[in-house]
Amino acid sequence: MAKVVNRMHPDFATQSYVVEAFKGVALVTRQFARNLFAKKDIVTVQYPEDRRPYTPRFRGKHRLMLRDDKSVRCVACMLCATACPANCITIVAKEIDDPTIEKAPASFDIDLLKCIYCGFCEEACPCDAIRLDSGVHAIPSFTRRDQKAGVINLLSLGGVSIASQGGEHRAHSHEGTAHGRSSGH
Amino acid sequence: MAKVTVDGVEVEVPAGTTVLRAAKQAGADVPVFCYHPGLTIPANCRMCLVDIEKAPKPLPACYTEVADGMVVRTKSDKVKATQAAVLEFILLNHPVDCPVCDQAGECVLQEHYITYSAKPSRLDTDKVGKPKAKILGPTVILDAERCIVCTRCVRFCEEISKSNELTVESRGEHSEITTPEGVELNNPYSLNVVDICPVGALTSREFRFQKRVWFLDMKDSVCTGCARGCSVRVDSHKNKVDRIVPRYNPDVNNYWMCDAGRASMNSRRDKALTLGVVPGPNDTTREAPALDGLRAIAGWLKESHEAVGIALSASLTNEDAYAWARLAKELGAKVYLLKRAGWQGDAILRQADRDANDAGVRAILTALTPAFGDAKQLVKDAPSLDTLIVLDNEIAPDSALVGAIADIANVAVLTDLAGKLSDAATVVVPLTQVHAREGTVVNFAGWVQRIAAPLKPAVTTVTPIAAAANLAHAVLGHGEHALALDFTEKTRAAELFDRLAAAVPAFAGLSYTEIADHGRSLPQDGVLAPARSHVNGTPAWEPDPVSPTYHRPFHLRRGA
Amino acid sequence: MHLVDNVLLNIVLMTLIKFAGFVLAFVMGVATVLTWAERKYSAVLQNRIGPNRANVGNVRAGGLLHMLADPIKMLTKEDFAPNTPNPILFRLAPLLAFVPALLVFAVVPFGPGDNFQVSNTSLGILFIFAIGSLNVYGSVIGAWASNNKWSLMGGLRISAQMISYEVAIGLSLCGIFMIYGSLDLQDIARRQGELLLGFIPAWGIVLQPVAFVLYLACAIAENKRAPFDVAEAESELTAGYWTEYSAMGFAMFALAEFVEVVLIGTVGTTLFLGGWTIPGLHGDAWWIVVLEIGAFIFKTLFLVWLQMTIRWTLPRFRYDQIMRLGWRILLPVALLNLLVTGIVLTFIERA
Amino acid sequence: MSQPLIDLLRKAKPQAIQGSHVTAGDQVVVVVREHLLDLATFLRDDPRARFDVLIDVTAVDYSEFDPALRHAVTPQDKGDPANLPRFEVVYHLLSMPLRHRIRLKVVLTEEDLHVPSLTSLWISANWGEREAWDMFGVKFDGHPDLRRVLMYEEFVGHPLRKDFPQRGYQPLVPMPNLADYADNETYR
Amino acid sequence: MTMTASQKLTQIRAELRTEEAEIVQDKMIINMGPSHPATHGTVKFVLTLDGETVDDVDITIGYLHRGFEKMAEAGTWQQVLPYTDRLNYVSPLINNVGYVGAVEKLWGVEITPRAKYIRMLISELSRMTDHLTSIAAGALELGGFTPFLYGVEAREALFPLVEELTGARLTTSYTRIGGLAKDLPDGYEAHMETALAHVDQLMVKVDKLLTKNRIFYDRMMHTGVLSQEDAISSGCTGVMLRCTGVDWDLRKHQPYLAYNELDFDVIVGSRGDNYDRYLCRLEELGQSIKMIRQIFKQMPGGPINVGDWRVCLPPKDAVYNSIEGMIAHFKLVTEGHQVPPGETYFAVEGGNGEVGFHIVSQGNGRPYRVKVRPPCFYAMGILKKLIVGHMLADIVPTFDTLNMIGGEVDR
Repeated sequence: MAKVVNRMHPDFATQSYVVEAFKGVALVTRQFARNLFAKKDIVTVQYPEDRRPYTPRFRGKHRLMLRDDKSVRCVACMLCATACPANCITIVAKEIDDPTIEKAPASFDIDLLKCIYCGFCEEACPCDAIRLDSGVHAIPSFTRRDQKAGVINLLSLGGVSIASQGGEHRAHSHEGTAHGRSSGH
Repeated sequence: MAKVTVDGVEVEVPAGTTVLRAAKQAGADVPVFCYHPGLTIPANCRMCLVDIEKAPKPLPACYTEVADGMVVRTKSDKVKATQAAVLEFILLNHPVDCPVCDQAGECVLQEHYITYSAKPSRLDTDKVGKPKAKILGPTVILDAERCIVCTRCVRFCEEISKSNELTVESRGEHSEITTPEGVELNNPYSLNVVDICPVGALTSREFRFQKRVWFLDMKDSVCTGCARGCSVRVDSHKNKVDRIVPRYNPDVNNYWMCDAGRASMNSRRDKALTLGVVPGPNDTTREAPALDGLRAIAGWLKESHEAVGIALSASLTNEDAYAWARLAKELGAKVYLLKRAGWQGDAILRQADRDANDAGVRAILTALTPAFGDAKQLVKDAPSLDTLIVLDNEIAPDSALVGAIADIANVAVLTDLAGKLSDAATVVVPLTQVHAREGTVVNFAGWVQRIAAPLKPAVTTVTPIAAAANLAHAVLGHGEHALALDFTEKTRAAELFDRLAAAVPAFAGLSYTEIADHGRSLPQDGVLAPARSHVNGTPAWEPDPVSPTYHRPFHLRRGA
Repeated sequence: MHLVDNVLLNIVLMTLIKFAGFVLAFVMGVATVLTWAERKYSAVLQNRIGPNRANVGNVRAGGLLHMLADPIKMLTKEDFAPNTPNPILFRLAPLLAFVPALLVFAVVPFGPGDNFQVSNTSLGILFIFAIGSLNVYGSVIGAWASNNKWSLMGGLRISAQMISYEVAIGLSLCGIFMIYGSLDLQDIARRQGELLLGFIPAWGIVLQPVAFVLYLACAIAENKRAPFDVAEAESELTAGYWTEYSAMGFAMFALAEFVEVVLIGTVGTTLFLGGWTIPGLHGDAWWIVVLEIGAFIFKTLFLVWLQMTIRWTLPRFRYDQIMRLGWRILLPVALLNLLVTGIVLTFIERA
Repeated sequence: MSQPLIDLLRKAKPQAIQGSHVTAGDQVVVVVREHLLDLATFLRDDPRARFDVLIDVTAVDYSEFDPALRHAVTPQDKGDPANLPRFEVVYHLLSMPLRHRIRLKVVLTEEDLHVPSLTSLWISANWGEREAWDMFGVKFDGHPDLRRVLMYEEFVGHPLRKDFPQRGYQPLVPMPNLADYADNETYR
Repeated sequence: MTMTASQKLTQIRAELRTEEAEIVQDKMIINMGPSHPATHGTVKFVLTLDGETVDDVDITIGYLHRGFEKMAEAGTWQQVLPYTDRLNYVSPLINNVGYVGAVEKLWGVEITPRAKYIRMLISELSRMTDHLTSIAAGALELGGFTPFLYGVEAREALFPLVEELTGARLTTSYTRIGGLAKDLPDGYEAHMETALAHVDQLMVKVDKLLTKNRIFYDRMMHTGVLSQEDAISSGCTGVMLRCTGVDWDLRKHQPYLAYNELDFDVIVGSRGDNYDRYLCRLEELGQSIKMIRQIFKQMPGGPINVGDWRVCLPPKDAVYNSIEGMIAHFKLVTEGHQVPPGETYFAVEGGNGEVGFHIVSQGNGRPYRVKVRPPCFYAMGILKKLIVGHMLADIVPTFDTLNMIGGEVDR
């Protein structure tokens, strides 16, 4: 059953203005005194000097991850560019010699001005190559061009991802070739 | 005839039909990998196993022939379990390669897995390793790990190209497609193995890593590489053609297409002219957009259009040829039909005549300007000509012709590619590149097809139709001559074709819309053959069930 | 304290010194500090820190430098003027608001004797009313000259509101005059130094508590501060009569408001809180005088604080509710207060 | 699937119904335009229906919809849904007392794009229909104030039609001439 | 003879001046908005004022129109999700829930019990931020800056929780078709409890400063009175409807997710004025706090996503290490969710009322049509009735308690 709100019926005290005004003054004065002497409730964060810690899930600036041999994890599969609702990712693929990897990005550009930080690229990445967990939030610049983040820029925040991939987890059990693929039969 | 019940639907098919075709006729999709309607049937992938009543085990639908009263179930639990098991088996040794595999997005393995299994892996051992990125020949690269050994490519090389380069080596899970020692996959049709490969084992070296297929805009068009006029699909993205693949058309090219055709279409994309040449002051020349060139030509013609020659290429579309023939008629110009240099034809698809529309242009000229000459005639007439306009200079680089042209005072070449003739010309007008021009062409056998325009034209270029209209307007003015031309700069090819069909007896009765995607035959002796329906259920009319356009049009599966 | 014999010089010099000491140093000082204090105070009671970014070198001084930074900013900003048919009035309006607010202080006694009053006149309170009511012209003219509908509406509201509350404020103070029998503020202040029954200070607030509340309400309304700030109600009229003002024009209006806050404090102190008197402390000793001036300042600041707190506590009235409050509640109560005062006084006199 | 409302309508207003089905738990009725007002009034007032709220009015442009799949959204008693015309106006009704919902649809051709307005029955039809007019160009006969609501008056075209491009530019709105305003009674 | 523009202007001014004497009786037409302090969001009231009284008003919305529905047709089903964040941008999570709920309804996907509970949790969390915004902004617009900041501080106590869960304060994009992006983080319940206590404490202060204050209730009571009849007929939902005494809450009366497993009250008013709406919101905050505590108590375990890889992306481990997971992942990302052809309408109880999504699918990876039924849109339709005849200043509280959110109305 619905609950009807308790509508106040004004009595003389409330109608006289003075009583409630006095109560209000008392409340804010108490709050003032409390904050002045105890600094208990002040919530302001002095932004550039102090920063509220970002949560681990915070979606900040993108970063590209590295393999444990310090090569770029990205293989230019373009799933991030496909999943991106803002079409801010532009990748050009190139062929590399390593037949176990075959493919790498020749260029990887993110237009940070278009990006909406939805995290879909991170979710779409099948290689754990792009992540938004850098915790970098404000990325100011003086020109639009500076807002185009390329591979070098994105790697600068990077880290090594040890997520196993492809047949990697079998590589440990299978000696010899990288990615655990034996070369013959 | 035999009556078959497939999933409760009863169909009547001729005796000897396979269950697969009967199922298709009944509207049931049976997944396949190895089956290709243009090749022999090995039944080795087991994907098409269906449940046939009274049969103890599921049978391969592609190979089993129907019997009267046969009851087939393609969606029973047994079939589903079998399909899932086959997929699991196939995927056992498949590498986790989708991110680096070009086939991803149009991969039948992906498609079938998600449709018929979508179950997690139970594998806890190693996958079998095989060579990756193995170069098979100048055009094709092999990733043996991805191969599911359907042997489509092997059969293609045996049965179609008859070059027998490919073979299967070893057995069981170690089976591997390979070439014999010292042989490389190098035949004029080699890229077809890439098209028919259901997975990403065989990929094109040229297209490799250029684009992800789901970005591509796909348009049906026609190859203009030779007089065969293969039906193709042009895949482009961001106003750039990325690849050409054959499109099934039983009346022209079946499932196939030659490598040179793909290359001839592809090679145009980087070289297309955007700026032409016009004479500047003091014997200089400068680069100029199309309208400047047309203005210069109009200047000549306004001075005099007595001794004017107009040379048309036999590769032009019907509409372009029609527009220029009309212009020539109004100007009273002499018309010449020039040919490209031929090449070595073969018995499969390639025609020795490289002009895509020789039959069409000839028919139009015969109707409109019956007194047209050929290249030899042009050489002969050259001294008497003041002005020569050449449309499309991809014609035979004949030294006699080049020399003859040098004697003519005013030579203009309208082209989308620079060539020997344009080098000799005073004025070069950049034509809109081929992939941005619509039109129709007639192949050597009289089959009319539509060319699509997947790309956007460069603003500095002009289409032949617009160029003709522009010149007519400038030279002949607004008067009755201009009105006599039944087109303007804005006329689309579709409109013009219908007028052409009314004006040229050889095209009588055709209409642009009815040509549709697979084309129509020119009327034979004044009789128009009925248009063939896309889906009429006859076995002969059967696209490759593994081609990406077979299941659902790709652009419908994902937002364009 | 007769420093100079020449009477004329005495008067002029003393007036100037007193003016400088009281009005410029104290009133303007407090008003300036208020620009900072109000922001800081409201911040702290709202669980914020408040302005603290203005700095010289690395010295921030808790934001005190904003008192310096704000005028500099105001002086250097573009003084935008709308396309108005009356540019002269537009420029004049802030002055009209600011100057009367300062003039009023001429008659406020901030210590014992004539030396601590710029000008002693026996009609002090009437002078305050007379000059104080000129204030309305500044706002109304500013509103009208802005050539802006929202400003105009603010101006209309303000004129009605200020005139209405003039009546109530006048009547609310009549009780004080009746009790102390004088219009001379110095006199009234001195009378409040007495003790009733030996321990209760004879302050106006004790003798006329209702009048004090009325006075405070009316005075805040006169000053157009929250909760009576309908004339500049941000959410309704954008910024009302000062919408179009920027730079120093805006600063003058704002400063006038702060000066009036001090004014309400000083007048309220003089009339209701015993002025400079300290209960039970009399004498001419210099330390007593200093204490008394200190008491005056303290009481003024208390009232200033009270106004500030009210401003940050209460929401805003609606325009018609203000008028209703003024005419239907404050005015009758003031009259009633007068009646009761009169009756009581008559009885006391009889007795 | 239970379909009490469809059954009710089929019995009470058979001539008004062009088709009906239950999809994803929603009861859908395709209404003949001429009977829309009648049917809506019935739905609002009948004690078995009591649709006191018109929750939403919108339209859909089916011009790019696969005709072969049209039956999934627009049921038809007679004829093939694949041949249905381009536009549909969709009404969502809610009955708070009986706690049920229904969807009404009216199929319209582009040339004849108008339906009777329901503003006489529900206030919410006013803005809802204005939006449908704005976005699709559906005219509502008898609407008291059929103006654009989301776009500005000078906007050209109806943006949610499928043939309206995703990208493009609108002509700039010219600066109003002050003289026009001076002559205009409203803007004095 | 042609006049220059300035000559013409001078002439017009002169004419106007001569007419000034005669037009004293005229009403004033004034534009309130689109950029006016009270029109948070951007909306324009073209007011005809008779003194301070509103004689007539024309409400113009659309200043924040971004073509949500048109854009939704361009992407995949999943790519619509970030757009829904930007509908009602003070309670984005409810929009997320509503949108994926509609897709799941059309697809016939039944999500896991845990996902249901987490979706309820985020809905209530968002409802609180929504109501807090309305209450706080209302106080601000009536000149009460202190209660505004207390209210915003309370909201601020909740946003870090949203961030902790979703990775963003406002652009959450948290739900997924068939489940959720991520499970609850560790220690979430404890953080939530701290925040709720903080909110509770602040709301007591706001309550003390406002509810019984005569200045406040004088402005709220008997202004913006909406009759029950009008509220129903105009399609008002949520607080706008309940303030008139109509007992209707989708969570109670057409329960979705697992709301029927929760114990809570529907809060209704009695008069339908601004004061009732304010009180309803205040009371619903309390209900939401209560519900969140219940949700944590009853939270079931298990997965958050349905196991079907055609609906939900496979777990990352499967994607990285098995071809099966990789294929499923690829298919879903490149082709989008293959929602079967058809259409449906699904509504949730948003901060302001019924947030409905009418979606049409063509059976491919992208929506054919997505129509949002924004609660404020229809409430804005009745707003004219609430403000005509009242004073200019009454627009402010009325417009506030209606709680129009530009992103949602204009889409």
